[in-house]
Amino acid sequence: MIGLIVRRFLQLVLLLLGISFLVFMSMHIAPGDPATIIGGPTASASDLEAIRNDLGLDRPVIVQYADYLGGILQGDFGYSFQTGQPVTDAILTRFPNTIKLATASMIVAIIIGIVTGIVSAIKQNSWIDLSSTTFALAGVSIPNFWLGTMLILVFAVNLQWLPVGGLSAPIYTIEGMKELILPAITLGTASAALIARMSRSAMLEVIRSDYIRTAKAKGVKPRSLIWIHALRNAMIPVVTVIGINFGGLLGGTIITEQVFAINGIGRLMIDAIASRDFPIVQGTVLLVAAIFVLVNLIVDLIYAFIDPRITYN
Amino acid sequence: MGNQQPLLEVKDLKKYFPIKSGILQRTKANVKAIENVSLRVYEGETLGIVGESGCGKSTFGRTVLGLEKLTNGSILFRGENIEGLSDRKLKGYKKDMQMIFQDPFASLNPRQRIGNALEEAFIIHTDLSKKDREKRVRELLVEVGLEEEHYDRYPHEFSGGQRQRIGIARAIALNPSLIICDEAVSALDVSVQARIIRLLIELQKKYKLTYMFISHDLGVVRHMCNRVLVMYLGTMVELGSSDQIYKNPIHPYTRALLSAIPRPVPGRKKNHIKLEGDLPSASNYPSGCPFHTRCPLAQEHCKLKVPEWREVEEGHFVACHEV
Amino acid sequence: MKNKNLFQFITFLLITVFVVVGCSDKSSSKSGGTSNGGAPSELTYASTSDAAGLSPIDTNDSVSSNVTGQIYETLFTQDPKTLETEPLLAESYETPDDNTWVIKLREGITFHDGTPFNAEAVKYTFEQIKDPERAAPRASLLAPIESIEVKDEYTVVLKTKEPYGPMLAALSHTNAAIVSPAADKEGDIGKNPVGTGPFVFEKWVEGDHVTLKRNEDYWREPAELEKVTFKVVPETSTAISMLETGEVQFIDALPSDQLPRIESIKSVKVQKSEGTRVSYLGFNMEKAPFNELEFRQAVAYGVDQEAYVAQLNGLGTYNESIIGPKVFGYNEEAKNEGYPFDKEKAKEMIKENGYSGEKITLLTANRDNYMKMAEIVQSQLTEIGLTVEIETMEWATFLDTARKGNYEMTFLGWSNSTADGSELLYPNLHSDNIGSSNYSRYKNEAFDKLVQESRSTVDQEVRKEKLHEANIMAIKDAPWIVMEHGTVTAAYDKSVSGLVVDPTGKWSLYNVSRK
Amino acid sequence: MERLLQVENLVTQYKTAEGMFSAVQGISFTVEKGETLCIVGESGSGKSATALSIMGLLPANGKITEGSIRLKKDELVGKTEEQLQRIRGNEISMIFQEPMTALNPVFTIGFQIREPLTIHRKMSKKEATLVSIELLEKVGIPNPKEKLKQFPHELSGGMRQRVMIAIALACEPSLLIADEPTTALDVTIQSQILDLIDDLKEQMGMGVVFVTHDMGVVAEIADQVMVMYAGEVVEMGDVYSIFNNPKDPYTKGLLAAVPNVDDDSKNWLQGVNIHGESTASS
Amino acid sequence: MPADVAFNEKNITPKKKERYIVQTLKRVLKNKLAFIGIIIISIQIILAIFAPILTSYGPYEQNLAVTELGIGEEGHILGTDNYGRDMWSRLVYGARISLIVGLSSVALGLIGGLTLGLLAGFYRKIDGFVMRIVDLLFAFPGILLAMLIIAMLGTSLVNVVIAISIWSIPGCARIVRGSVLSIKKQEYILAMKSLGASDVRIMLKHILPNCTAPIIVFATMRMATAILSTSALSFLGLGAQPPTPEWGAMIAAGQDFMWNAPHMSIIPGIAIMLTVFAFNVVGDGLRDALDPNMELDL
Repeated sequence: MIGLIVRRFLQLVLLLLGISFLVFMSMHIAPGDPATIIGGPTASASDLEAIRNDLGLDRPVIVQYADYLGGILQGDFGYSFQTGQPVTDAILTRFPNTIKLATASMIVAIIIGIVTGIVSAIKQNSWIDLSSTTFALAGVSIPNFWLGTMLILVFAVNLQWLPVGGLSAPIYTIEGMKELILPAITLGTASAALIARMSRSAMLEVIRSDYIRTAKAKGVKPRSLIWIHALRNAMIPVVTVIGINFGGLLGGTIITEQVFAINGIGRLMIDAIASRDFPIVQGTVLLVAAIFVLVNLIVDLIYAFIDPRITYN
Repeated sequence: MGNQQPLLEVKDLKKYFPIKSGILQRTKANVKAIENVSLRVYEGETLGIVGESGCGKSTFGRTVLGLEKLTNGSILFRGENIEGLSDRKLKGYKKDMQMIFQDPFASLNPRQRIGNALEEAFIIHTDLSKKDREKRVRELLVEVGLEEEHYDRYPHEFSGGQRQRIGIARAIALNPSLIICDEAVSALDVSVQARIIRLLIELQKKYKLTYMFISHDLGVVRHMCNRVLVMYLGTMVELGSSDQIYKNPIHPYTRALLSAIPRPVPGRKKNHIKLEGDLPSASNYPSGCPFHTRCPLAQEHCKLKVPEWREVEEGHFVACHEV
Repeated sequence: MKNKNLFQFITFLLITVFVVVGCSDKSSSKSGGTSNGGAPSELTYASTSDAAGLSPIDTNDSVSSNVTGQIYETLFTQDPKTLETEPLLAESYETPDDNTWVIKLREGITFHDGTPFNAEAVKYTFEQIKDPERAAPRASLLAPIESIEVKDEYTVVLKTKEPYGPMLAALSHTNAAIVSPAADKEGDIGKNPVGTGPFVFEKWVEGDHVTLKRNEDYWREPAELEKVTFKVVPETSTAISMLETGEVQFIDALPSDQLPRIESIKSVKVQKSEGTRVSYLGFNMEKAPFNELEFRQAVAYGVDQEAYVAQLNGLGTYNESIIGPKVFGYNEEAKNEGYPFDKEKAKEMIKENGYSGEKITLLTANRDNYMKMAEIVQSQLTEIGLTVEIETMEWATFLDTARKGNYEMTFLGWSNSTADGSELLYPNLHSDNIGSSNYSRYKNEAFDKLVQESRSTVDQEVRKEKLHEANIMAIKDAPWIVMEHGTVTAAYDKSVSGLVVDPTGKWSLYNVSRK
Repeated sequence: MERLLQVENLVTQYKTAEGMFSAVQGISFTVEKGETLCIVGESGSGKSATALSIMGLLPANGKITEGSIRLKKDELVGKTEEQLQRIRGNEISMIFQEPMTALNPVFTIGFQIREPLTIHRKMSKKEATLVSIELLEKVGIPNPKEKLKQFPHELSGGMRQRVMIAIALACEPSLLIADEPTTALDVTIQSQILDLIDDLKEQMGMGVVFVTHDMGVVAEIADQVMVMYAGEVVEMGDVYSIFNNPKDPYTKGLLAAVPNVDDDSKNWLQGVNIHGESTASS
Repeated sequence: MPADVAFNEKNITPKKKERYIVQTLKRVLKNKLAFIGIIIISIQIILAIFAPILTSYGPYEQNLAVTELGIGEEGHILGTDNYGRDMWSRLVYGARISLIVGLSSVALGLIGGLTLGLLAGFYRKIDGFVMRIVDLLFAFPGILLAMLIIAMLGTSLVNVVIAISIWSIPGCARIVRGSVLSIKKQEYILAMKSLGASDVRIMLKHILPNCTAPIIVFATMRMATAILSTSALSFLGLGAQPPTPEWGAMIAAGQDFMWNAPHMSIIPGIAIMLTVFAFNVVGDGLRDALDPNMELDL
């Protein structure tokens, strides 16, 4: 187990190195000069020169990259071109919001997804199955920016049950939870739908398996048949889907945070890309990649917990 | 038979599968699939290789055919070492050695008409025109007991026995001298099994084929093979003519194996030789004689020393300290 | 044992379900009762992006200015309605000669950190703006100033090489606000701003909101509002929803497309007034056939700006003059000096001069109303016989591309933050600025001379003449075809009063109160 | 002898894409207490469908459409799922062909073997554990205490089949159904398992329905033999009459097709026609 | 000998079975949802092909006199947008764009994914290396990857296609590799190797055709994702640019008119939903028909 964790961390370092290089180069190749954005339309040529010099953008790209890597080794991820704030600070102020949002959505997705998936597998071809399958398919088919706007219009503007946007109250307060509901649903729907589909097919496969027949031959009651004998086996592929889907979820935060005015990593990232704030882009992309890898490591560990056949050594 | 040049000679063959682990994925241990196997196969004979699952008999067949890279040892075909040959020369040998596989359902490409599947051999090894190839394939189909019209069918349209016939057709297409049958009839119902074996024997007579017949079914091997090799955990246990092995088994494993076979004779007194426990896992290879963990005759020295391969009567070899 | 763990896991899942379900129940039953918004002495404003920083020296964007404008003050200010310059931190000024400005400062004012406001502070601030090391984005504002001298504690003397006409307008600019030298030297005023204004900085959660509180020791009467929040809401439609539910009380720069919705909200008041912003269709004067007057005239005749303005739901007005009605230097005469919409004439000119079927790429940034202009102009120009393709770019790429002159025709706008005509014509059309802010790469010596004179004359009447002359010249020459003159807008909750948006889009919360 | 199982005129049908297909076409047989009935036939003969019909474990597309199955005096056809649950694992038990897949991979051996005891005998976990250890000993598993904590994948195929037998016998059923329980095993292991089943049958006085395609196995274990072909019984009788004096040509063919290890006259293949197999009907 | 007679008497004369494709199609059509999906896709294809015949206004044809007309007003079946352009016409031409964008990005992604997956699955030696590259691509959330690519290449529909196809590569590569690994173990591949067939021949003639089932399913599902992603990028201002009648861009533009002209965003919204739904159900149906146990972890 520890071997796995150590190996994954080594891989993570290499992966991040690769990503940082790719992102660094692509941002420098990309048209659009950070200095023109900072200077604005009015800046004169010499103003821009001064800004470029100030940001160190007048040096060769490879020197800049080496410098950047050197900084990282000392825990320095650079400073935002736009605000001059340290990248670590900029990320840390926004990170809790994204984590809140992603976790809440994942919980929504897992609970809704697994329950509907399993229920529709048990009642295969019934109207429950048909309607939850349709729900699942509709869930993955709705563009989530559209869903977000619709939810705001219905629940926040018309019914006024929930706030329109922002995440400002602490999570443990009722206000804090209320703020999270609409964004979590917006972001979680697609994942819920995916998990539901996966749970359904995994469950159907497990139900047809030999060991379930064995359990029936033992006289096990249908309820424990499903919730004890089948569930854990069916969860094995579902957990994988959850892990892989987490990347999509992180991507989804970009749009959800935009729509719900949540001050998170996704929005930081899109703003940084738009304003060519290279250090912030670098920092956020690395963070997101690291989270993705870590989540999948956790998934692998959960995997070993669910499935005794898997051992990591 | 003894003095003639063998068609195939295998010397000290070893095949290990590495187990990788640790942070850098270094090879930590090996699964010993084949440990020091040497034997000769003579033109026109049928050599049976028997043993239980995990004894390395299938790996042996695949290694001889070059489907698996050998770890150590050499394979000589008509006296020439195959190892290290150029691709082109190797291709020539491949033409001369063919294989029939166990699973008639898995051994045919499900997306390919069987006519085209059979033509592959000619495309790879000959310059025949499309028309000639088709003609040959139709002949082959009839040869193995199918019909010419089957040319355009897909594998799923055939029964297991018919598919195995297609497998045989593919194996004989290029007039090879050696055919390795890897559990070729094990997946078939008994009635079909018998007919496929009959077909194999007829073809052997007609084309002077040499068979290496790998099977766990000792009954079939008895009726099919001239000589039989018994394998256990990748090693050779006993080798002899069919009669020597079946009528006068020497090695305790061979005896236990033969005694365990259910005979279709009701009321026969059961005198199964009980073997202790299960096959040790191949990664946890026993020291000394690999059979000592289950052997009823095992002594202390069996655990330490690998038994010698010795000839107990003409053409009858055995590896055991105790007999 | 593994089974035990599984049960625990399931129990955990179930508890989470109940918690979530339970909470959503509670919240839905309760939320009807809670009133949104804060106490009447608080105000929340929503903007689409976050401030880049809170130092007037180091920023140059309107979002930052909105915040810094409440914290810092300038020497002079412009009346939001008449745009006349009035002293603010200054008490009075004299101009003993055309190149000298003697400014008398108000006494007894302290910065929020308790340090006194005096001539040294002014000198320090202005020198920082001019310091190339600091790379202040609006250094150009004070570029003509050669030296800043402290005459006494409350008198500062500015000397210029040449007479600088728009001096007072420049000194009224938000980016010329006076900062506390102590605070700037010791810390980062971009994060912890210290000014003399009616509001004191309290907290900035980057990317989310900035809060200010009332300056109780303000040198005038303290403001009415106790607390002000600047909230970031990137999607305008979300911001409008929040305005409707009362989560924010004030938004500005309303998009024309959303105006009907905002106007339909009962609890919201909308303010619209003429602004200084001018939007235009600009030609790249270095490329053929865009450098040919006939071509530009034909395009000018072919564009029906009225049709475009009609799409703006009452925001924006059309006027052929480049210098807009709210900008210093405007003269009514310029209104009809351009090329009015005349489709037939345009067609004719296109045909006569052999431009028929000319393929044009219309570079457009995908923000503001530029896409709308592009879509409408594309269809209008197609009708007069040109083939127009729209090339869209995001802002960053657009700025870079346009600055380098890699385009044929494009749309841009100029929000004139000092409402002075020189501040429009010099950066945008003077040949000094080709390669930077003169995107059209317009070069006309006579025009340059007029603009230069308008800058180096202190006599405002003379300046006005020069600007008018230059304006007419540019209109005739048509490096730009005016699309619209902007309208400044704000929408706020009915409880808000005293809010005035000036033609440059600036507003102060000093006089704002809530009922 | 008490009549343990009586099957009369059993018809089992499967719903397939091509319509209804009768896997079992009106068969009847009986099993007495302490007797082993072997159902023998080639693939597709309906022997497994018969076994599953008795257990009430037909797949969703399968259904008993006619006939009766009586256990002692209890009619099983038409019982509700709930009633069947009380019988399964208790009165009738079953072991399957694939020991590799028939055990739930994510639960310990202990959990799986305790289950029938806690369900049918209402035992506490502690009691059940003690009984489980006894059971594992009975089926010849060394170190039963440790084995309880292990997972199926940690055992060999033979061991797993022993565990399956222990599970099946936990509640001392009166009827054991074994569906090709040794087909997937090596011969040396097969002989161990066959002996085990035979011994336990003697000890517990169960009736056994043993489904197989291997005539050798039949000869070793059967008291009564039922030969099936295409869903019908072609011949039924005691083991000696079937082997020594087969009446039906199919039975004869089946016997002739089995290669005898002890027979060195090479005439096994003499009567076999080389050509002609049926085409797959799937 | 009687035994043989017995075995042969029930022989069925071999009859020719239906083609694999026909069988699969029949099975797909039995699935009600998939049937609906096929109908929706067919309608979309018809709309896309016959767009000029089916519309009486051009998709770019503005008429500022009749802006924001509601559904059915003044001869506009689905009303007009804020420039007075006919919504029906834009919707129909939008179908073209969706299909072209979806097809081309999926096709490009497949080419990349297939190549990588085949090589990685077939040659153990480069497997690790290729899969690390795939992991690298995977570690980017798709939309972020697309945003970076578009920032680099510029905003245009062509670049959206490129971005989405790159985003499809890792998923496709994994699926193909998985299939290759399992097919490689099949005996017919061994049979081909023992015949002496070359690697290229084995890969292209024997492995590739047997990966088609998961690839077809992946491609179908991916069509859905591609259309959805295009619209998300358009929403962020990075996708299709006005006046292109791309549905996502239409929603984004229409959101500003939610109050006075809700049809402007709801109509393309429904169009996207239906299309994506259709591709998803057809993908599901195909998977069920081809191989219910197919591993598609995306």
